[in-house]
Order: sequence, then C-alpha cells, then structure tokens
Amino acid sequence: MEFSFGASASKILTTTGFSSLESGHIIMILVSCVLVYLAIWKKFEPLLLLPMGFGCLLANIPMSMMAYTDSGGLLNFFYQGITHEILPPLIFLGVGALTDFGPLLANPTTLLLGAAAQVGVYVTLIGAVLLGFNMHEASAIGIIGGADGPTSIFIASKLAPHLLAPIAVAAYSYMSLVPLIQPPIMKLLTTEKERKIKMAQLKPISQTVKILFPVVVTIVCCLMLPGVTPLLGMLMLGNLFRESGVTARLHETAETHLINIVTILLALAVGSSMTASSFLRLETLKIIALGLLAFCIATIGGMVFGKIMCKMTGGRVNPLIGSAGVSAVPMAARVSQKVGADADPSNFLLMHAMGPNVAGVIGSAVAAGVFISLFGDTVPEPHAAIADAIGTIEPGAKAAIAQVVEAIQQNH
Amino acid sequence: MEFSFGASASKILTTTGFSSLESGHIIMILVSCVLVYLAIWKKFEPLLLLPMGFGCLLANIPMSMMAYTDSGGLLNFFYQGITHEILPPLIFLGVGALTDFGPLLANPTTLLLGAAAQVGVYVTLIGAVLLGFNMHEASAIGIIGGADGPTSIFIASKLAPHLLAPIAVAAYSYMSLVPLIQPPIMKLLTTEKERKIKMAQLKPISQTVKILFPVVVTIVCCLMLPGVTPLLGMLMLGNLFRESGVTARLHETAETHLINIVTILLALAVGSSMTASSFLRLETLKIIALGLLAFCIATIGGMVFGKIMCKMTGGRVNPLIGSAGVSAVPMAARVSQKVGADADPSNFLLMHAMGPNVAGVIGSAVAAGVFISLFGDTVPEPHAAIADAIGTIEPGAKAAIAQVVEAIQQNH
Amino acid sequence: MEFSFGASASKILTTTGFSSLESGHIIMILVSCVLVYLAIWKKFEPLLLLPMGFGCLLANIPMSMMAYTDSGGLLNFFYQGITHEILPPLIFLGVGALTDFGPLLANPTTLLLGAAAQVGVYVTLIGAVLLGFNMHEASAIGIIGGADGPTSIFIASKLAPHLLAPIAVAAYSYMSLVPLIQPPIMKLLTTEKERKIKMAQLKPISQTVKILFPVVVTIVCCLMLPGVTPLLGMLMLGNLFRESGVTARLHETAETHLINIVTILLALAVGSSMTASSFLRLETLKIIALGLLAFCIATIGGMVFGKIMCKMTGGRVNPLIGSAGVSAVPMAARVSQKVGADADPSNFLLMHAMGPNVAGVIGSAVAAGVFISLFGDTVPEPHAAIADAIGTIEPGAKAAIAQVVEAIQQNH
Amino acid sequence: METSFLAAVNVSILAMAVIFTVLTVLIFTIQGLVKLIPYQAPPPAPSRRQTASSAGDDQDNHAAVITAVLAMHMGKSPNEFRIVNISQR
Amino acid sequence: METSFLAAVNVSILAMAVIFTVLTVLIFTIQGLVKLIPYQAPPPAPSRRQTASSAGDDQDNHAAVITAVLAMHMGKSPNEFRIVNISQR
Amino acid sequence: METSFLAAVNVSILAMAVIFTVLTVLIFTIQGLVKLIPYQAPPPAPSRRQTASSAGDDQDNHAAVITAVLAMHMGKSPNEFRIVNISQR
Ligand code: NA
Ligand code: NA
Ligand code: NA
Repeated sequence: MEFSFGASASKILTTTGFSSLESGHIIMILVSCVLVYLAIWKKFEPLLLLPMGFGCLLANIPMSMMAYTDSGGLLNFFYQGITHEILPPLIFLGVGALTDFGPLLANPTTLLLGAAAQVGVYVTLIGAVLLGFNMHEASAIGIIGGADGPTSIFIASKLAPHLLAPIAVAAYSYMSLVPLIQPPIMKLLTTEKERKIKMAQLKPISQTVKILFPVVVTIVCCLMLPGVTPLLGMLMLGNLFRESGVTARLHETAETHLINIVTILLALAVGSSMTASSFLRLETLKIIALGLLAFCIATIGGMVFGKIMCKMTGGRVNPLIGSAGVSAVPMAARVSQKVGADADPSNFLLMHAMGPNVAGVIGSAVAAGVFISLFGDTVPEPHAAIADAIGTIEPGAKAAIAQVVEAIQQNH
Repeated sequence: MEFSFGASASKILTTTGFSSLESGHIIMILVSCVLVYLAIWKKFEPLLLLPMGFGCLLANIPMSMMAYTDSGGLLNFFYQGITHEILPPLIFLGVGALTDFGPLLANPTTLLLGAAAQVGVYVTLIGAVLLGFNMHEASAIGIIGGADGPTSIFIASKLAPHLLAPIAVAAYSYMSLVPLIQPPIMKLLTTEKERKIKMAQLKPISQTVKILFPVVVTIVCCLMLPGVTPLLGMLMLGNLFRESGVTARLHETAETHLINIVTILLALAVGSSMTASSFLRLETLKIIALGLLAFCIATIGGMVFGKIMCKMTGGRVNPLIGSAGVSAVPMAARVSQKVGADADPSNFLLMHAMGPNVAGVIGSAVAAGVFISLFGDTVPEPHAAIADAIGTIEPGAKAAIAQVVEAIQQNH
Repeated sequence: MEFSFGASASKILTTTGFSSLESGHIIMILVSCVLVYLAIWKKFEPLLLLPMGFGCLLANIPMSMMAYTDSGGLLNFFYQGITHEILPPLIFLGVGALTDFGPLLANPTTLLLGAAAQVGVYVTLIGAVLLGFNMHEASAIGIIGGADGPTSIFIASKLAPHLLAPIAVAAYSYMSLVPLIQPPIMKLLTTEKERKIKMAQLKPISQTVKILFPVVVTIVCCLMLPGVTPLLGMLMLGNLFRESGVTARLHETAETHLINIVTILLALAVGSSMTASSFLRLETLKIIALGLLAFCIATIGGMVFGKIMCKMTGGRVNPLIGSAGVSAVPMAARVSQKVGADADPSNFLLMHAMGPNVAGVIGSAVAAGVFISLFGDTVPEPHAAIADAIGTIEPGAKAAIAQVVEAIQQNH
Repeated sequence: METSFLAAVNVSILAMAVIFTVLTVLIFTIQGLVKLIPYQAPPPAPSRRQTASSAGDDQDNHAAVITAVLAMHMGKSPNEFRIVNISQR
Repeated sequence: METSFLAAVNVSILAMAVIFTVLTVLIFTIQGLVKLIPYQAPPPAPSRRQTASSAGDDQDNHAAVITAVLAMHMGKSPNEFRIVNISQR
Repeated sequence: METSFLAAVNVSILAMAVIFTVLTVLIFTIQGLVKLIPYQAPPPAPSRRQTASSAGDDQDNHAAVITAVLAMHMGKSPNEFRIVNISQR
C-alpha cells in the first residue's frame, strides 16, 4: 500500500460518506430525523421510535456498514435477533411482567372485545390483497391492526421480512396516534346516553386464579395455535413471574433492565432495516395508508361489539370500553376513560377498559398464531439445515455451500 | 398455495397442537405443572424451578418448536448457552458476588467438611454404575450429591447431555428438600449432648485476606484441576468483585440483573430439554432415586466427618455443622442452626455452619474438576472443528458436512 | 477407556495444569497479580483492570481452555464480542449516557483542544514506525494517545489484533496514571501567571441544543468518516437517551447494568488475550514505552494549543484546561482543576476543563475514523464470506473449508 | 385479483372464527377457574401500633435494610452511621 | 525505514488536518445551533416555601418515591411504614 | 458389571483422595495467609459525636450521597430537597 500524501488524501476522500451519498440516503436521514423529532417532541412511543430513528440514521450513512444487510456490521448482529425471532419474545416477557390481567379476569367476557378488534386485521388484509400484495405480505400488513409492536415485528420478520421497516414504523406511529384516531370514531358510533353508562365495580380476583391464568392461557391457546408459543408463552411467563410472588428477582429484571436492553437492540435493528431500497417504495405509502385503515377498523370492530355487549347485558356495559380492545396498552384504555369522562365527569371507565385492553394483546397474539398456522413453515425445509445453522451467512455464501453440496452429489 | 375455505380450515386443523398430541406430551405437561406447583406453593427453589417448569410446558406443546432439539426455535437458542457451557459459569459469577467466604476463612478446616460431603457423589457414582449407567453418565448423576445446581448442569451438559433434564430436576428438587431430608439423619447420628455443643465465636478476618482468597483459590485449585476453571474461576471473580471494594458497580450487576437474566435463560433451556423422549424413561426414575441417595450419603459424610472433628478438637466443634458441607447454600446451614437450636434454644450455629456450607460449593466444584480431568475432552477432537464452530447445527446437517468432507477426501 | 487405579491416577496427573506449566504461564500469572494489585490497592481503573487481570490469570492456567484462542472456551466466546466489534460500541453507548456535553456546548472552541491532544497519537505513530512496527500496528499503538479505552480496543482489534493485549493494558494503565504524568508537564509549560487565570462562568445551554447535539455530531462526523460510526454513533445515541428526557428507562439501563455487563465481558476477553505468546515479547515493552510517550505528547499538544488559545483570547482561557483534551474522563479535568487550584486556591477550572475533556473523546473517535478510512477494510473480501459467517471458526477449520471449496472447483 | 380477493375473504372469515373460538374457550376456562377458586378477603392483620415490641422489631429490620443500602452506596461500613426516624403507620 | 518514516509523517500530517477540519466544521455547526436556539431561563417557579400546600404536595411525592424504593428493598408493602423528615430547601 | 463396579470404586477412591489433597493444600494456604495478614481492628475512630465539625463533614458527605441517590430516583435536581437526620454512631 502506498502512503504518499496524495494517495492517502485521495483514500480518505473516496472513503468519506459523501463519495457515495445518494438522494436515497439523504431522504432516509431526513425520515430518521422526523422519527426522532416525533419521539422527543411529540412523545410518539419514544422508547421505540427514538432508537429506531437513530438506527435508521446510522444505517443511512453511506459506508458506515450499519445497515441490516451489512454482514459483520454492528446493527446486522442485532438484526439477527429479529431474523431468529429472539428479541420480540423477550420483549413480551417484559410486557407480561408489566401487565396486570386482573381486570380481564374480573370480567372475562371482555376477551370478546379483544377478539372483535381483530376485525381490523382482516379488513386490512383484504385491502392489502386488493392493493396487490401477496397473501404473506398482506397478513404481515394486516397485523398492524393488532396494535402490538412486538407481534407486528414477529409476524413481519416471519412472513414478509422485506416489509419489516414500514410495518414497524406504521405500527408504533399509529399506536402513538390512538388518542387522535379513536375519539371521533367512538363518538360517532355511540349516543351520549351510552357514553354516560357507569359500570359496576370489578369484583376482586383470588391470587390463585391470577397465578393459574398464565398457565391456562399458555396451554389452551398454544395447543390450538402452536406457532404463537414463543410470543404468548413468554408473555405468560413474564406474568407468572409477576403474580407467583416467589420470583420477585426475575420479575424485576424482566420488567426493567432485560426489557430495556432488548428494546435498545430491537429498535436499533428495526431502524437499521430502514434503508432507501427497502423504505422508499410505493409499498411503504400503501402500508402507511393500510395501517391507518387497520387502526380505524379495529376501533370500529371493538366499538360495534361493545354496543352488542351493551345491548345483551341490558345496558350494563359501556360500549366505549370496546375501542380499548385494539390493545395499544395502556393508551387505548385511557382514551376510553377520557371519552367517557367527557360525557360525564364522574364516569370512571379506566379499570373496565383495561380488561379489553389486555385482551387485545392476547387477541392479536392469537391472530398472529392463525397466520403462522396458515403461512408459517412450522416444518423446516429439509436441505436448508446447514444454511439455518449458520444463520448469519449471506446469500452469496449460501449459494456457495449449496453448490458444494450439489457438486458432491453429482460426483457420487 | 390454495386458500379455499376448506383448504385453509384443514391447514389450521392439521397444524393445531392436538393433531400431533401424544400421551408423552400430556404427561410432560402434567410434570411441568407439578414443577410450577412445587415452585410456587411449596417454594421449591422457585427462581429455578418456576421457569424450568414453564420451559418444560412450552417444549411439550406439540409443534411449538420450543424443545431444545428444535433447531431455530427460541429455547434452542437459549440451550446453546448450556451446550457451550456459557450460562453456568455466569450463574457462578453471581453466586460468588453473593457469597461471603468470611466464616470459611475464620475456620478453614471446615473445608474438610465440604470435602467429606462429596462422599455422596462417589457412593452415588458406584450405585449408578451398578444400575447400568456408564462411567460418564454415572459421574453426571453422582454430582447431584454436590447439591449445586450450576455445577450439576455444567457436568451433565459435558459428560451426559441426554440426562441433563432429570439431573437438573433432581438436583434442584432435593436442594429444596434439604430441610426434610437432613434433620432425621442428623439426629440419628448425633447424641443430644453433641447437638448442644456451643462453638466459640468466629475470629474476625482481615479484608486483605478476603481479597486474596479468591485469587489464591483460583490459582491453587485451577492449577491442579484445570477443567473446573470456567466454574471456579467465575465464582472467585464474582467474589473478588464483592470483596475488592473498588468494583461496586460490577458487583451489583453480577449479583442482581446479570444473574437474573442468566437464570431465566438457563432455567428455560433446561426446561426445554424435558421432552417425553428424554424424560419419560426408566433412567429418570433411577436418577431420582440415586439423587435422593446422593443427598443422604452426602449428609452422612459430612456428619461423620463432623463427629471426627468434634473428637479431634476435644468437643469444640458441633458435629451438626458437618451436614452443611453438602452446600445447598444457605438452606443446609439453616438446617444445622435449627437442629442445634432444637436441642438448646440458646445455641447459634448459623455462622459456624456457613463455613462448611460455602466449602461445599468449592468441594463440589473440585469434584467436578476431577471428573473433567478423568472424562472431559480437554483436547477437542481434530476433525470436529467445523462442527464445533457452527455449534447450532443439528445432527443431520453435521452428517451432511462430514459426508462432504469425506467425499472430497475420496476424490483426491 | 481403562479405569484401573493407576491409569486414572496417571490421567489426573497428566491433566493437571502443572504437567504443562511453562515459565511463560508463571510470568503471566504474576503479571495478572500485578494488574489485580494495581486495580485494588492503587485504584488503577479498577472496573477494567480488575476483571482484565483476572481474565489474564484464568487464561494462563494451562489446559484451562480460557485463553482467547481456545475455541469453544468461555472467554473465547466473550472474545468474539471484540473480534466482531460489538462490545466497544456498547460500552460507548453507556459512556454517552454518562456524559454531559454541556460544558463543551457552552464553549465549543474547546473542541480544538481535543483535536490538538491527538498530536500524541501521531507522534507515537511515527515513533512506532521508527521502532519497526508496520503502519497498521503503529496506528493501533498511536491511538493509545487518545486515552480512550474502548476506542483503543476497537482500533486494535481492527488493525492489529495480535497487539490488543499490550495496547489495552497500556491505555488503561496510563489513563490511571494521568494524575502523575500530567502535572509536571503542565507546570513546565505554563507560567505561574497563566495558571492563575480565572475563566468566566460558562453560559447556560438550551436543552434543545443539548438534544440536537448528538444528532448533529453523528451526521457531521460519521458522514465524513463513516468507519467510526459504530463507536461515535453509539456514543451519541447514549447521550440522546440522556438528554431527550423521554427515554429515562433506556438511559438508566445504558449507564448502569448494560455498561456493567459489557464491561465484565470486555475486560475478561481482553484479559484472555494476555497469553505468554502474545504478551511476553519485546513489542510489549516497546508499546508500553510508546504509550507513555503518547500520553506525554498528547498532554503537550493540548497545553500548547491551550497557550495559543490563551494568547488569541487575550488571556481569557487558562492554558491548564488544554491538558484535559487527552480525554481520560474525568481524571484529566480533575488534574486541570487541581493544578489550577495549586496556583490559586480560589481558581475553579473543573467545569471549564470538562469541555476539552469530553472533546477529547470525540477527538480520538475522529482520529480512529481517519485510521479506519486509511487502513480499514470497509469492503469485506469477497471469498471470506463463509469464514466471516461462522466467526468462531479456528484457522484449521477455515483452511479445511477453503480446501473443500477449492477441491470442488477443481473437480468442475 | 378475483381469486386472491376471495382467498383473502376466506382466510379472514376463517381466522375470525378461529379467534372467537379460541377466546371463547378461554372465557369459559377463566369463568370456571373463578368459580372454583373464589376470592377470599385476607384475615384482618393485627393492628401494629399497639404491639409496641413487634413494631420496634420491625423498625429494627427496616433500619437494618436501609443501613445496608446506604452503606452500599457510601462504600462504608454499616457500623459508621445509624438510621433514625422511620415511623410506622 | 526511510520510506515508512516518510509515510508515517505523511499520514500524521494528513490525519491532523482531517481532524482539525472535522472538528472545525463541528464547532461552526454548534455555534450556529447555539445562536439559533438561545437558552431561555425557565419561567420562575412559584416560590415553594410560601405555598405550603404545594410544598406538601411535593414532599408527598418524594416520600412516595422513597417509600417505594425502600419497600422494594424490604420486600414489604409500602403501607407498612412512613417516611418523615425530608425538608425542602 | 464386575469390572465397571471395580472401575467406579477405583475412580471414587482416587477422586476423594484428590479432593482431600486439593482442599488440604487450600487449608494450609489459607492458614498461612491468615497468619501472615492478621486482622487488625480499625483504629478507634475519634469519637464523632464530640467533634462536631468532622461529624458534620461526614454527615454532609452521607447526605450528599443519599441526596444524589434520591435525586436519581426522583428524576429531580438534588437542589430541591434536603436530607436531615442521619445520626452518627
Ligand atoms: Na391487539
Ligand atoms: Na457441594
Ligand atoms: Na482523546
């Protein structure tokens, strides 16, 4: 190598980011700044969108080797945690440790509100198919309506990894926008009288039931939809840490530093997948439009079912708690509370809305399970075993190994 | 792919867990529930047995891809941490950070009690050989008598990975049962008069000695038995973090969130190895029987040596502290205290029993070191290098690679 | 296998560490004890040097499989975190979370002091070349003058991994010695009058600027020197966690348990690379000498530029803050404070010195970026893809795979 | 387009049916559980204020914990300071 | 030796030039930022001493936090003890 | 069976011998250490109660640490509250 002044200077100049800066990079850097702005000044899910936006910034600095496809780069390593479906379940472990399913247990029929809100997933799926996405992609887009970040990331990485970035951005952005999206729909679909309905106080739940609940959910739901076990099982384990009363240490770690560490890695990894080639496409706009549709329809689904429950219980259920079935914990429940209190300041719906709210998490996990049952490869392909084992391998290398194996087989 | 209603419905039905549910799964799910029950309501080592039982539950939901052999599954990834012997040493780092070796330093001869309790390991080893286990398996079973979870898991994963699940379950279960197993044996082997012996107050130890101790143990023991370095070295590093007084940050992390995170991963991984094919075997019953034998003989070993020390010191050592030599920190020491206080309520043996108690940890680590010296492959096999490097590879793929290499060699 | 008493005894004897103990091991164990001694009793960067020294101890116990080259060994796994450049950026994430760039923002021209101190890097580089090191090695040695541990480790692992151990030891040792190394130089280069200069109080900085700063630094510096993105980007992300005010959870984790865990792994890994064959060489002595030179010249560089700034501002800058430009946060700033207070007890330079002090961190990151631009392989070699993917593979296996591929190619 | 639209509709109807089935099973299971294991109010704890000795005991324990925590933070021996003033409610 | 020495000198001069360039760009950017977004003193908080109720409010908050922290350390319910004596400056 | 039983007995006797050897070496090492570096009672700290100034100094330090810790927990500036009442033993 030469180290004359001229050669060195030219080396430095050609290795600056400017030398290969393209308009795509600049646009994506602006996008990343918008995400960081929304996270900090608009408080849009800052725990996710701040590191996600920053990861996008890093990934779009040319030659920084920080994009998710840059094998050997730092964020590529973190991205393995998404590819191999490790990080979202660990997030759910923490979410379970943070979640109190008490209100749901006190009123288990609110699980149906969590189910009804999934209609947003399927209307969006149909819409996505109409917009030209294939079935796998449409499923991954539909799940945005589940309003659960980790579930969306889990399904997207499984069924349509090339759409991970826009799906994650849409999911977390609309979750933050729930206080803007939902109230008009809620007011449109309810009468003043319905909104003023006061609900009876929730009955207390035995600690034993709270402990048995996560075990029962795991057995019932995972047996029916095994594909969702990593997500739902970890969610329930986290909750068992919380409720069992004998694993305070593990509970504390799961709900604080473990989920924080995993959040940093996950958000950076998602951000690193926001490259110009994966994000600056017509599909992204479609996904963002479909995501909004998903949230609206999910809200409508929950509200309509809330009204049905209101009728069937003879007016003992305030339909406003239906919208909380979209999950987006705990924002959607707070929106129910607020809209209820707007109609009658003495109306306290928060705890009642927490039931459908956490039911929505289970509901979208179940919806995810259905997709995995239908489209997931539960049985791994026979010959991909080697390639799987060395997961970080890049396409070129995979081809080389395949070639080796093939050559041998021909020689035999 | 077809998406007619009928085809989709049949796809979902064939991919439910029920479609491939076997009696083995059901039995193992019941076993997992028993473990969770014991952890929560009987407080059997809940930090380990709760996630271990839950991991077993997840692993036995058919098609959930959560068993330790399901390459690419979540718990399979965690299981790599056992296969590669990473998690047990990290647990020991935390254990070292939590352990005060002061009582041992104040009365170093109690190390002999920790040695004597290892007789349980070897009687069990002989028993296991008589029951038809080979030498490697018998060693892994014997170490249950060491009454140290991470040591048992470390040795089992090294010498007899197919027996990991029953060995881990036996080790942690009997550790929890120490308050039931030990007292009858202790009372049988001592006279009322011996139990009433009061011991002189422990002399204080210079902080410098406490700091030098972990370094000295590492040099002395690891030089003699290098195979145990990962375990014993990390134990001593954790203790050095504790005693040095200059690494408070690292000490705090090692004894709280780091050990908690590793415990979650380790226990889930061990649980994931509790599949029907690995657990529902005659061997498991034999191991559970041998484990009980191991704990009993270890207790007897410690007690007998305690009585010898009592005699040799002219009655200044209460033989009850001998049983604490099995480790099972700090339960065994509390048992010594309790049995002593039963004989004479003014007898405080707890601190005296902590000496042999922590000595038992070192003792079984040394016993593990002997096994590794005798049976461990300290020099890796020459041609396995590739397979080792890509550790997550499954047997089929390993064979394929071996075939490739062989074919090449034949063509040359 | 035979298990006669004699055969077993001989097996144990031949597998003790003594059987293959060489003088190199003994010397390195003594070196490790010196490091532990310096860490504990002299408080030399104990958070790093204590686990580093202990890692060195473990690595030099013969047959313990704890050296960085022992594939499959515990510390070899941790060492992958250095090889793949994962751990130093994560440390920097925590450093960013711990750093207040306020004083730098209040007086941005102090960035030039952080630049001037890098002269130590380059004089040392020239010295290293004169002592026979090649350009890559000389760069890695020069960066010791940057007085930043993670930066030194990052560059050494990239450009001269065989020199990692002595470079890391020199960097951290001299950082601890800053209070001894700097004052004489500082007093030599300043007059009593200069040392008595009092600086005007720093003006307050808007929180918005503090939030924008990390984003701006990332864009400006990383675009110019993309190679430094993993380090500088993570440093700035950590700082954004701190200043944004909306990610308190992530900030707390990054600055406590995450950095602590990573520190343990990193320090043990660096320690494991201190084997006799890599450390007991003439090069180590040269590096230690060059490292001292680096710190002295860096101090001189900062001081001289401090004097220039003093002149140019008409005596409003106390040149003593120049020496803080070497980084070694916050020791160097405290030294400036102390030397200033020695001259005039009412002189408070600490906050003024924090500006160049944190500027020094950015300065040496930029210096690292220049080295990566000049010498780093930003474009990975085409055929190494397979080897990269299976990072833990040892040289022998790499050769085997290469052989396989070659054989196939010949057969075609 | 037509076929894929129909496929999407099929999948959607089926999936909603599965979701309602699964969650209904879950509802009945929970209702069963809650009926089987009803909530029992905990026995009223003995008023602590009156039993001065036990309160003192407890206070000692609290003080010990706080002392240890502070000692850790200060890097000093717990013997060097003393906590006062934790009043029991 | 001669050539490598010259190379090292070349690299050094070049690198120092790059460093000063990059950091100078950074300085100007920061100075621009600071000028664009000047520091604004926060609106004077209502004097806390006087408004006893708000001070009491704050003290309650602090006490709640400390109580929670201690409760965590003690593994007990926060209802079982009470914090007194955090005086406001 | 016979041979493997004998092998097991051989291994057991040998292993127990090794364990006792290793731990005996360790005992002697520790006894040596303890003899070489005996415990020294820390010099009686000057009665702190009396020397008000030094006690105040220490108390200030402690208070500073606690203040910082609490400030961290509260996410507030340490200037907003004050610790009193750490009595020195
Ligand atoms: Na949902
Ligand atoms: Na033991
Ligand atoms: Na520096």
